[in-house]
Amino acid sequence: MLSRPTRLIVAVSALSLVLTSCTASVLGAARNAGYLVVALAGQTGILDPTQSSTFDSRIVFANMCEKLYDVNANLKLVPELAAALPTISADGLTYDIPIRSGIRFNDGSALDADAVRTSLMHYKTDALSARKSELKPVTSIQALNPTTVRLHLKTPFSPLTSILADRSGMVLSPGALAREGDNFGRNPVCVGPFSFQAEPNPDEIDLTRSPFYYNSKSVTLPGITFRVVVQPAVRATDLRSGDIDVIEQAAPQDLTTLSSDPGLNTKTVPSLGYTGIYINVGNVNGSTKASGTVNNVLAKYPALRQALDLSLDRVAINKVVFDGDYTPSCTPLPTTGQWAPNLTCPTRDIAKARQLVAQTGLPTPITIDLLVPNDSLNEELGTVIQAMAKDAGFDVRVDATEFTTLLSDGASGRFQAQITGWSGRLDPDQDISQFYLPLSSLNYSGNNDTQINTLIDEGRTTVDTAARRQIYRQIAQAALAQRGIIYLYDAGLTLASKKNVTGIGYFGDALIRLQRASLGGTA
Amino acid sequence: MTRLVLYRVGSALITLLLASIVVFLAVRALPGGPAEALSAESNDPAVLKAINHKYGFDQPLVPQYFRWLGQAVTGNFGTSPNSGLSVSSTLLNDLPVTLELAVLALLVAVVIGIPAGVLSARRPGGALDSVGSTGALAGLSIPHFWFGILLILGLSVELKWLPAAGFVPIVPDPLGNLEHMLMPAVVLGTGIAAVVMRQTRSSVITAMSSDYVRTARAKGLSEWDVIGHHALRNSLITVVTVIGLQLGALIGGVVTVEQVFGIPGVGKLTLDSVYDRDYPTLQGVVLLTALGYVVTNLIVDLVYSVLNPRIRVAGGAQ
Amino acid sequence: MNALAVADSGRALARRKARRRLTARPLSVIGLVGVVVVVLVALLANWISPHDPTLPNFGQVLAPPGAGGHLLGTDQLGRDVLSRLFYGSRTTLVAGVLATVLGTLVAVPIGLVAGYFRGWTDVVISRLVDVVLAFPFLIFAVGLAAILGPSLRNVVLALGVAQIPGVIRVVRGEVFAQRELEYVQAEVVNGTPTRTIMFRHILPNVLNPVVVQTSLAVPATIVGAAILSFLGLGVQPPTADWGTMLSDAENYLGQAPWLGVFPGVAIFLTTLCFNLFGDGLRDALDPTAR
Amino acid sequence: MSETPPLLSITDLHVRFPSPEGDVLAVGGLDLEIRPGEMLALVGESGCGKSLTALSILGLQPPTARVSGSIRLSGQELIGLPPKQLRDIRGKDVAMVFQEPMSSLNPAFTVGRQVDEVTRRHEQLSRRAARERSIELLDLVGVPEPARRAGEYPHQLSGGMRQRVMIAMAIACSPKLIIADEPTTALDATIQAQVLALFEKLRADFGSAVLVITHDLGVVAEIAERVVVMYAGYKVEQAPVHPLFAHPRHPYTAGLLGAVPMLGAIGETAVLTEIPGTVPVFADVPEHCPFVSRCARAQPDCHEAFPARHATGPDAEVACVHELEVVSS
Repeated sequence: MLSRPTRLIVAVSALSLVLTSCTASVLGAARNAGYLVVALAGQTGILDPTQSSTFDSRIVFANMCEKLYDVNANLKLVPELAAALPTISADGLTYDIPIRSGIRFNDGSALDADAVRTSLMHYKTDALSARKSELKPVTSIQALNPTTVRLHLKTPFSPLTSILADRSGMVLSPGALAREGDNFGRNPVCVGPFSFQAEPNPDEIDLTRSPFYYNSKSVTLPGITFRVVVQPAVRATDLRSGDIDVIEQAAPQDLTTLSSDPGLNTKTVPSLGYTGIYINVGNVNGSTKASGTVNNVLAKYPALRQALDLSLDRVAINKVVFDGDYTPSCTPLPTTGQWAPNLTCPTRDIAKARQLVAQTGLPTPITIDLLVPNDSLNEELGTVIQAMAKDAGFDVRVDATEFTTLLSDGASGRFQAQITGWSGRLDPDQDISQFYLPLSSLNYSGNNDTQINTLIDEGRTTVDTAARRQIYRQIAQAALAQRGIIYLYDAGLTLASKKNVTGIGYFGDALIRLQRASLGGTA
Repeated sequence: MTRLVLYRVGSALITLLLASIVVFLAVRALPGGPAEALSAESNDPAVLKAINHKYGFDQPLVPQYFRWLGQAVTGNFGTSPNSGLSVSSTLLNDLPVTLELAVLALLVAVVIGIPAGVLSARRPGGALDSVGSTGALAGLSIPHFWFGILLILGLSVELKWLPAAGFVPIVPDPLGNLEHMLMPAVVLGTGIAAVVMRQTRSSVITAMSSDYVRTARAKGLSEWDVIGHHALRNSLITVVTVIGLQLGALIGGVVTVEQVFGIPGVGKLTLDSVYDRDYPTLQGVVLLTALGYVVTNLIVDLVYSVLNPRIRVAGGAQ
Repeated sequence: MNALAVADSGRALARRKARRRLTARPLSVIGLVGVVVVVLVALLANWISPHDPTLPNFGQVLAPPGAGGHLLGTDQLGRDVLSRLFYGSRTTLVAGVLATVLGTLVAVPIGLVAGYFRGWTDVVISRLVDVVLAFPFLIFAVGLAAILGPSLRNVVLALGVAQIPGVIRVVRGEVFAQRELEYVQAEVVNGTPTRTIMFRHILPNVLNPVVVQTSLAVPATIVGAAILSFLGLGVQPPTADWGTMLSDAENYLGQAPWLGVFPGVAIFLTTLCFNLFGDGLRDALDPTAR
Repeated sequence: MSETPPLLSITDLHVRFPSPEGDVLAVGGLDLEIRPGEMLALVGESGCGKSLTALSILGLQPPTARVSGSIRLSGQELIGLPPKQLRDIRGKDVAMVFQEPMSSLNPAFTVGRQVDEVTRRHEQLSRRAARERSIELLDLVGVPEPARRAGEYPHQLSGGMRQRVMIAMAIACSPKLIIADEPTTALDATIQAQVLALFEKLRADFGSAVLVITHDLGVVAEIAERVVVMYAGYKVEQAPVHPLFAHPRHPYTAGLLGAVPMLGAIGETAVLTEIPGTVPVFADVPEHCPFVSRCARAQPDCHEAFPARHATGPDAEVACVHELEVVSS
């Protein structure tokens, strides 16, 4: 016989447990048997290619929203929904894109040139579109016939094909778009091996195999569950304990354990992006306002920026903070692949750095306020920079700042120096122009250099790849000399998966393509 | 009595209303907004404006507040600009996870705290009491996130008995779910167990010197019947009260425990929504928490005032 | 006057008794000794630390305890863990004690006013206290850090505010009781100014429970500070701080588990000693409340 | 002294409270006998050790108390008896009725259940049988509507009803001895009379001996056959009730009697004789009369030795050097 309070406790506990399991059963019933579980490192945000601006959304889109173009394992552009690479007019102002026929959206409707036009127009005109700046040079879009789309450009714009190999090239089901409008992300419909099934909460997305996919024979997985697991250590243990089949962005600290685990495969690709120290050289009152003279010793004395750079040992930073798994870098461009500038990065030279500091005649130590995101790895990075710069006469105050505050400070120009990264894009222009052209929203540094601005324009209008490579190499050199951004490293992006998961497409863009993946054998 | 109930309910409503105003204003005091957090990699001012317009964040504060409040009382907390999902459905999805964690933690607290309190109370100042009371102080002193790290080090990294982190839904895999929830529940429950133990101990000690316990002894009842039924039964009322008032500690603990063990519950949702400047979600979570706090207090208050006259006369509780 | 003198000597007697009760309990004495040790370590950190706590040594990272003259090993940047522990006691004590004291100083007058005037004053204050209590503290702290930036000052601010409602409630309750007592009624009848009654007559009589509440709040605040640091809202690098050390250690648990152990032990023991001492203090000052 | 062997015999009972500030001797060498079926009253001011004596019989003294001497129930020594055996005696052979019927009943259980416990414990009755028995018992002690009352909580009953419940619990196993500690103190006068009448009736029906502990001599006069007077832990006088009331020998007894409001003395202003001072506390057996500090008749020799007890009549004795003389009527 239980006393009343005891009964009460038991009853409440039982009730809560029943409630818990009921709710869970309603939402998370065992409907996802056989699904591949992929852990993402960050939330995807709204699953609408129009509005999306997160890296992880691109991993989900890679499996349910095909694009006009894609890249192959060598990061070469290949047609996906387009039948071939665009035919570009001699003046570079007209792009004719042939569209494949017989392809259906995941709601069963047919893909044609008109659908492509609708999507592109939506990207260009929708108020909430994050694609606008990418498609800015495109002035009009025509569906010449059901299988050809013609784009008219204001000026020649070489990155366009690459841009159409990313979110701007995703074709949305016109029916779904008309129906959902701004809420397209609640139930996105594109062409893809998998179709959107459910997003019960911001941390879980379920995709199911699409019956309408043109190549559905090659798709073996019944579906995919993407689960957001932000802490790298948790991702790693979840993979090892068996709850999750695939993880992305394994942390350097976990890499030894993961790669020595006989049940796991790992593959690391260098990021297309970079991490660097953004220095406020001209952002007076906002990145989209005209640049000017800021009250920052690092802006006033370029020599100090050089001294700061020379005080840093990129190799040692990589070794200490990232277990040597990342790649030291000093340019916005990738260190491998066709756009690699192959420049020699400055090495640590304390004597030179001291001399440069002394030449400014400023009293040492020179105080620098460095904003870093407030997670332990970035704080560690800040601390190492602080220790290295100290030898050259700098007093770096590491100011660990909550991430959104850091971005907000960056955009508004309320900072002296900050550590920020960029996830990288296929075309080098997309890794450079937004950060160097005046009035660009991501130009936190307030860069405005005539030479670089001209070179960026030249890069956009030049068609020949070899010529462009030279141009971007020049930009990289100029940027390295000016040091509005002191680039530090390119992250290594490691995918780790269970041995029984085969057929994952994991290329240099670090997206996870699961169209040909299968869960075979025993775990 | 009716007057008292009305007064209490009225106070609770005022508290909630004030809390809703505070959270509404506080989230807007954070640097950056949902639009900025949302478009981290594009940051186009026109888009920011459009996002703010779509969700009504560009409206004057007063009508914005009342519109939100009007919807909130009907259970509609709006749409998260971050995920595009309805805040209510996200809350409903995450709440069971946290609820399960909380219930398991309370279970741990009760299962450890009450017997330990009773054993300590049997002989105050005795060896068992010294061990129990010091243990309770240790339980109060141990930072739970560190306790979590220690358990992970010991039980997962070294012994490999339990998964270090993560979450498995209860339905396809109840055993796996329990495996994942065990350490977090123990960690979260320890601090509460200490409070429960101390309250049980002091209530049972008070009860042990009461007349009715003497009566029970005089009837020839066994020690177990005397302590386990007569003394504990009356102590439980105060213990239950104290457990109710632990809700605040529970809410605070949930955030860190979910962080350490990577559990996707309300605690995680809360932190995420601060970081993402997800106004509607953050407002919803805080209002829900405040509601939980206010309702618990209201129930404890009312139950207590109903029970109190009788208890006070009986000398069964302080 | 006479009555006051009697009350004074009564208080002195009570203090003597309290001191005896406190020192009669070995656990309280252990707690007191522990607290004194932590305070000494904090004061003497400059002299007793074997190394510079902020000086990295990239050639010797993650050295296990005992290696290369590092008694407790080195951290991910090659800094001496023992020295960082010693220096870390400073931020811990500052956060724990300062926040509690500041919170109490703010709360006591408010509690006095609420308890003395009652009526609308009390209703308004009580509702505000409820709102603070109903508002999830961590969210408040995280928000504060987002607005003002993470720093020790803001940790103290957040924890201090968190302290206020509890103290207000205690003081208010005590004043309620005191106000009914004859000596207060007598002063009211005599026309003694309200402020004098509140601060000269009532305040000394409600101090004991406040001291008890405060002494027990210090350990809770220390843990709170550690949690905030753990979430990345604490001191700025490279300042040594126990909570930050733990949060950094989380990435290295597999390679260097000791990094996750020592700072936790330090927090735990410090908190335990404060709790033991506070518990003893409560029993000594207020033997009925147990 | 008597032909039948005593039911309960207490010899040389000492109850001591050790403390760092010095021991307190709460009961010092008490001798007491209760015969089967007898109604004995133990009287004295509060703090004189009478309740403690009663609690010591069942081993219910506070945990800090040290009890020595001998307490025999039907020849069985109770002091030092293992707890298990002592528990078998409690409630079965010896039952107790306490002073505060409200606080002595557990507020969290129905009264029925609290009565059930006794028979379930000692007679291994089933839950149902125990409840039937409890309802009979409640009926027997005069609780109206016993079946309904059994399902009620103590706070729903009046004080008198509660005390009846206590008594029902006490008689549940027809004990040989009922110890009633101030059974009527908390009740108002009319209820007092009813409860006392109930005791009389039960004693007649069950043949249980009753030890009534009280400071109320009115109660004593009403029901007791013999009276033992205690002061400061010592027995100072013992006598059958009538001789005691008529001719108190000990000045303390006389003082107590003077403090009794005389029932039925209509029209007369009953002047209560207050005994000045309070009951002293001794660390050990004093080398003087324990009452000397408050005794109006104290002589120098009262300060010189602890007074020995001596017989003053059949079944009567007193411990006083200057006892009051009997004025023959």
